[in-house]
Amino acid sequence: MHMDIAGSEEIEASQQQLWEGLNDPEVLTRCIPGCRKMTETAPDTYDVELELKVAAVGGSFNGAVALSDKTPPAHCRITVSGEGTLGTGTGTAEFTIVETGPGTCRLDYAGEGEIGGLVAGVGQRILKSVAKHLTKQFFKDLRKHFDDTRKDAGAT
Amino acid sequence: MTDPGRRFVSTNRRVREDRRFVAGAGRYVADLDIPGTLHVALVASTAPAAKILGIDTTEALAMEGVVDVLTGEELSAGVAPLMNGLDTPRVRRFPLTVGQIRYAGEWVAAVVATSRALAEDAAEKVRVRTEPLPFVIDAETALGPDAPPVHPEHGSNLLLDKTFDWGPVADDFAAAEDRLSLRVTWGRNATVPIETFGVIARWNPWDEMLDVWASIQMPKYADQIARALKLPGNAVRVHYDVDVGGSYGVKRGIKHTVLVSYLARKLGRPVRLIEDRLENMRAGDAQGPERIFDIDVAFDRDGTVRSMKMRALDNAGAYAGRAPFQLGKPIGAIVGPYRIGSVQYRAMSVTTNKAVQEAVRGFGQAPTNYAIETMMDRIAAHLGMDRLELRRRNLIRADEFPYTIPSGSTYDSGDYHTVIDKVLAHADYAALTAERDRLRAEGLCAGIGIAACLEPSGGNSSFEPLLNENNRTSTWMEGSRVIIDALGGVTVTIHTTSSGQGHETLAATVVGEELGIDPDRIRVTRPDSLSSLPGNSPVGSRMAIMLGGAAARAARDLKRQLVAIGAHAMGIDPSEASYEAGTITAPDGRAVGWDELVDIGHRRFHDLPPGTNPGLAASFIQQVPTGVALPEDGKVQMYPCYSFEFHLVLMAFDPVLAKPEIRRYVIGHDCGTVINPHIVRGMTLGGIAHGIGAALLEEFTYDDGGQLMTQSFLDYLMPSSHEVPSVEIVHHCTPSPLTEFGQKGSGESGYLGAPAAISGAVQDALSPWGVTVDKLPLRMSTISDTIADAETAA
Amino acid sequence: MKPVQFDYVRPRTVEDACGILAGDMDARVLAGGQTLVPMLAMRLSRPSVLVDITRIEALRGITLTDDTVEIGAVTRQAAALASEVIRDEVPLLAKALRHVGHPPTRSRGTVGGSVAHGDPSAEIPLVMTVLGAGIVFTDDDGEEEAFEPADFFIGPMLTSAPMGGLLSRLVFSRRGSAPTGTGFREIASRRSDYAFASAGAQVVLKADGTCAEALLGIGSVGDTPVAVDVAGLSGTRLTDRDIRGAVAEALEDLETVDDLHATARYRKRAAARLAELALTEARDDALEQAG
Amino acid sequence: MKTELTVNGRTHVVEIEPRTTLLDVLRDGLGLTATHAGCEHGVCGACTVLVDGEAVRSCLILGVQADGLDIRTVEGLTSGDGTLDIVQDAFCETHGLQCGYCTSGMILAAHALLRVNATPDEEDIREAISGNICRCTGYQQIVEAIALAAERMRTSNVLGAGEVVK
Repeated sequence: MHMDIAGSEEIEASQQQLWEGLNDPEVLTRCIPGCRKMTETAPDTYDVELELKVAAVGGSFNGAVALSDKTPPAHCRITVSGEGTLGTGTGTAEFTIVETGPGTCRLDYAGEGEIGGLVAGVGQRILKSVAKHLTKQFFKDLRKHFDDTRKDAGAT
Repeated sequence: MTDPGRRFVSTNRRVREDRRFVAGAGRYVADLDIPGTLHVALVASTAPAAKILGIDTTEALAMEGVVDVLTGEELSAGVAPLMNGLDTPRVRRFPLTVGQIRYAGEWVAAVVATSRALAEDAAEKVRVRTEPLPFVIDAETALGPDAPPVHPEHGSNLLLDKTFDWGPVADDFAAAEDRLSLRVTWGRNATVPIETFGVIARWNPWDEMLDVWASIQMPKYADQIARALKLPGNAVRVHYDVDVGGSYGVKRGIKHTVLVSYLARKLGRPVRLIEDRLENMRAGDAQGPERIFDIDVAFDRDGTVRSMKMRALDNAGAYAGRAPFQLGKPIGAIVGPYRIGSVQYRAMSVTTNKAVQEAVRGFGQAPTNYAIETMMDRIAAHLGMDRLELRRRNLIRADEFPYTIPSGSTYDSGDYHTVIDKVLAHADYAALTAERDRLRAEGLCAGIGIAACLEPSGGNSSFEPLLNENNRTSTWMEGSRVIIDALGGVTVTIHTTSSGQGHETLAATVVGEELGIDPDRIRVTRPDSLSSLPGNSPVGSRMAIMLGGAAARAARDLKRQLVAIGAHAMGIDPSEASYEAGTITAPDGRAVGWDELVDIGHRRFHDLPPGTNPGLAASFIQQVPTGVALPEDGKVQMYPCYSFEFHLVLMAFDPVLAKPEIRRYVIGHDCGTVINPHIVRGMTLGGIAHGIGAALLEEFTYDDGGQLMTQSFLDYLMPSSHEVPSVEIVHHCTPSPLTEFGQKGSGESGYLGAPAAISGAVQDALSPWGVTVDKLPLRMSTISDTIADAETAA
Repeated sequence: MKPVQFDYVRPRTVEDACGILAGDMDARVLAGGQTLVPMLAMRLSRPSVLVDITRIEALRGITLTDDTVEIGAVTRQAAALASEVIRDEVPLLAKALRHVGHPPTRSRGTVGGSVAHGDPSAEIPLVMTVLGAGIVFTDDDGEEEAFEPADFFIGPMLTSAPMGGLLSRLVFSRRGSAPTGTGFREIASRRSDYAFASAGAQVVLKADGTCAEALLGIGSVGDTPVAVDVAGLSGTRLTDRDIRGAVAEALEDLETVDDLHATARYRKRAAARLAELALTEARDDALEQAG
Repeated sequence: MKTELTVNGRTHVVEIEPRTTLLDVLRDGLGLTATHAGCEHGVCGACTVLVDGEAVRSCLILGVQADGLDIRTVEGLTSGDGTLDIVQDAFCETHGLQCGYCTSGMILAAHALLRVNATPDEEDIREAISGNICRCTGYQQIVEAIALAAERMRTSNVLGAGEVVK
């Protein structure tokens, strides 16, 4: 099942901070919904383990994430592929970070994915919205990360 | 409808099988409890096309209860490829994928464990490493020069492309006053029985015997298993005393059977595979025809149809199997009930990355009937003629039978005009039309659909040599045996499984009729395949004709023996003796009764007439009545008998919500002599329900990513009691001159015309907007969007 | 189709149930099971433990207070459908319940379970949305938290249910003495399928026969059921023309989704048609009461 | 998990894995194979049984949930001596079945209806079986069977269905 995902998010972080965050496996592990572990297997290439949970639906997912076409600190492409108990997923997305003010920037993203297997065949009714929800969750956690970083910086 | 000369045939007797089913005492394959049985769960591919790089079974093998994990690599080394009907030797198919995945859901590995749940647990842990390959889903795309090859070894995606020219097509087109073209599309639906396919296999190494219990409806089943497993034919024993929870064509299961049989031999334990619904939907290899029809038709302005060119492009899915033959059977009724003088027919089967097709009720006839009937409606619309009048003008007349159609089949009998007149009278056609117009005036979309269709019956296999010259199969027989035991009880045997068609009732009725004894006193059994006479299973609406014929003829032979014994006992010539209800009577009134006849037959051999075999047993193997000829010049006698049905439907719906509702459904049905009215009625009503599903609801839909979107009953929509209306059946009987009682087939009735009729009603409802929807199923949103577009355009 | 292994507990009190839920992120509530068990069978749901709440007496039953009707979460849909209290006091719910699944699923399915799953095409969440009914959660300390439908349903099968809390009851306002008409319509391929679009409406009439209040909600067309503003109908006589105009205006920006069975634009037109039909039904119902 | 199941009036204490559905417990645990698996996800109705007199899908109840409930299957309609109850007999009379696979569920759905409605009209009957998919009959002969059973219950002095089921 094909899915397009695109949007823009305002983030309270500088372009450089956001770039670093998006390239930091620790940050990503915290923000990718259900991410248990990211292991670097080569430069800009990671194995990921996810435990996805959306309401009553849940499943594990093992995959690979690769970053490419990097133009720091503004642009990169991310490719994901893997499979798990719910089925398979592959996708690719382009990120562009635009500075919109002092300490704020905008992340434009656009990508597409393909879902296969069980969940494509029995869950298509809710799949698109779930993807939207997970994306929202990701940005919520990313914002929280920068909020926390700021608070930590303020405290010290 | 009872023939005065008949005591049991055509009478409204109960169906004997029903007793055990209402008591929950049917014996389905999943009900069998064979000690020590292991359970299989399948590992399904998620990609529509991929190269298999490796399969890691280590983790799965270490799990609780797991006995084995089988891959295609191992299996294909031990078994022969599955039967391939077409002449495409490089399109090879094994139960488990070998090397390359060809559709999403395809079986990659089989996990064997002590319970189904544990097998499923382990199936999740089988790791399949793959490299994606390009894939193709759409039949027309698959024909393109750049299409990814589904079977690279085969060279193209075309499995079959045969053009037949029957009669002076070019001349008729040149001479015709008018012509038109149309395209209609039949969506991929199937019969989807409520029981999935299931099979249990047990190997006994000391007897060297493979026992198989399966939910099966498959000609040459035992032969195919033996061949694939490289076993002698007499080492495979298929148990026919298994009840089958519905089939209507699709319960073929060779791949399932070869898989579990291999495992049973390998593991030395009985092994069973009962598909779960997900396995059944995505890889049961039981999806039906998916067909694009392109038609050019030539006709005169008075409505006379002169000639038709039809191209049928069928999407066979990932492997060939027998399913492409479904392009062949319709050749036997390619002009429907009409006098069309010449036909060009191009049959094309293309392979794609979808699940494999299987036979579905009618074996390709329902889609073809839908195309022909839509064509007739279009001609009428084009000429501004009444649709009924157009049909009447072209229908074969009662005095023209037997009638040979351009493709070589001779229709046995019929009286189409009378059936239609009876239906129109019953329905009060004028009132029905007025009702449609009243509904339209209320602001609803309303339409009347009609369909005049044939049900070719008495299935043989003529389409096989017609589409594949290397296949010299000419026909299919069916056997039955009748014995009278030493206590005078009568037992009839059936040598195949049944899936709801009431064959036990059929056999008992005709034997009872022949012998003049109460059918309820006759026992009907199903021996295993090694104890059976040759037969070909209930396909192609053939059992009333073939099993009915075999059982009746065997009983007649027994009756002849009884007459000979009785005559001999009375010292008269058998020609002087008469038989009535088991008693032989001489012209002078002397009689020998049943008990006496049985006693002589079983014990008093010294009283037997010379040359008579002791034991009171008779067998008969029924040949298809129209014979054994192979095709010549692309022409062949397809099925022997032709039943007729005429559907008349009134539908209405809100133009925005567009939920088509059936307001009235009348069908005229003529299948010759009816042997059991309950059964024939049930077949017709059930077939219509099935046709409603095909027309409005059911489709195996794949998305652009090659994924099957309808893997569950939440998305594959079968009609419920709300969607199927009460149907009025108008009977007519034109006996077949070719069969024992004048019977024809009825197992596919209803389904063969309902989709055409329902589509016709919807198109009539759309006619005020001047638009049509030419693809089944007719989805509500498509109908509504089409109307909305037409209104916007206006 | 066998579920993964899990444990099963059947607590007798809300406190016990909440305790288990709070202590295990992978614990799931099992009520009627008519939605959850299929997900278990397909292994879409993989809980560590199922907490069967159907034998907690405190969660069962229909209670009438001075101004509310409270429905315990594990009250069976069939029981709610048979309830005279619901028929008299929350007539829109009574109408909608007839469309929930079919008899064998209503006999097991619970009213609360349907709400907790937040299926956008489910009838009960739509009624809650139209009427602004309350969704009450209880935690292991017995603390209660109430949600408005608009805040509770956030996406398909996604809700704001608090972690470790248990949906304990639904709270509906009792209808007043003024003529109160209701209408419920939905459209699907088969009568009991997930609807392509659904509409619930309620209108209250003044003594002079004009509209005092009109409520409308649309379900099945997007991520959640939505309440639609048709306040403009207040003061009108609810003529066909009034209704058509109000619906057209209210649904102009309605967002609808595409899926396998129906296009987004079909859903949008169908929603409008059903909204008109539901409002018309509600008006006629109210007028009949008014005599 | 130890569970007390009362099926057709007999109480069984059985050890059930929590993940096992009532359907599988009946068939595999108790050998009651009249209840059939069709879809195992709650749509087709083939596995319908009566729980406390109401039709429910046994694939949508876990065996452990059925603890203490009163479960009836088709095996419980008669004593197994070859006599049929009124509903079963009516299905035979009208040939309200073909392959027999959905039949157990249909008959129990009919019982659930007739227990609460002695005079169902066609719409009532169609609603009562709307959750049971039959692929063979097109439903008409089933509707006729249930109407016939209702009529026979009303007009005969044989026990009503609700009483027969015990």
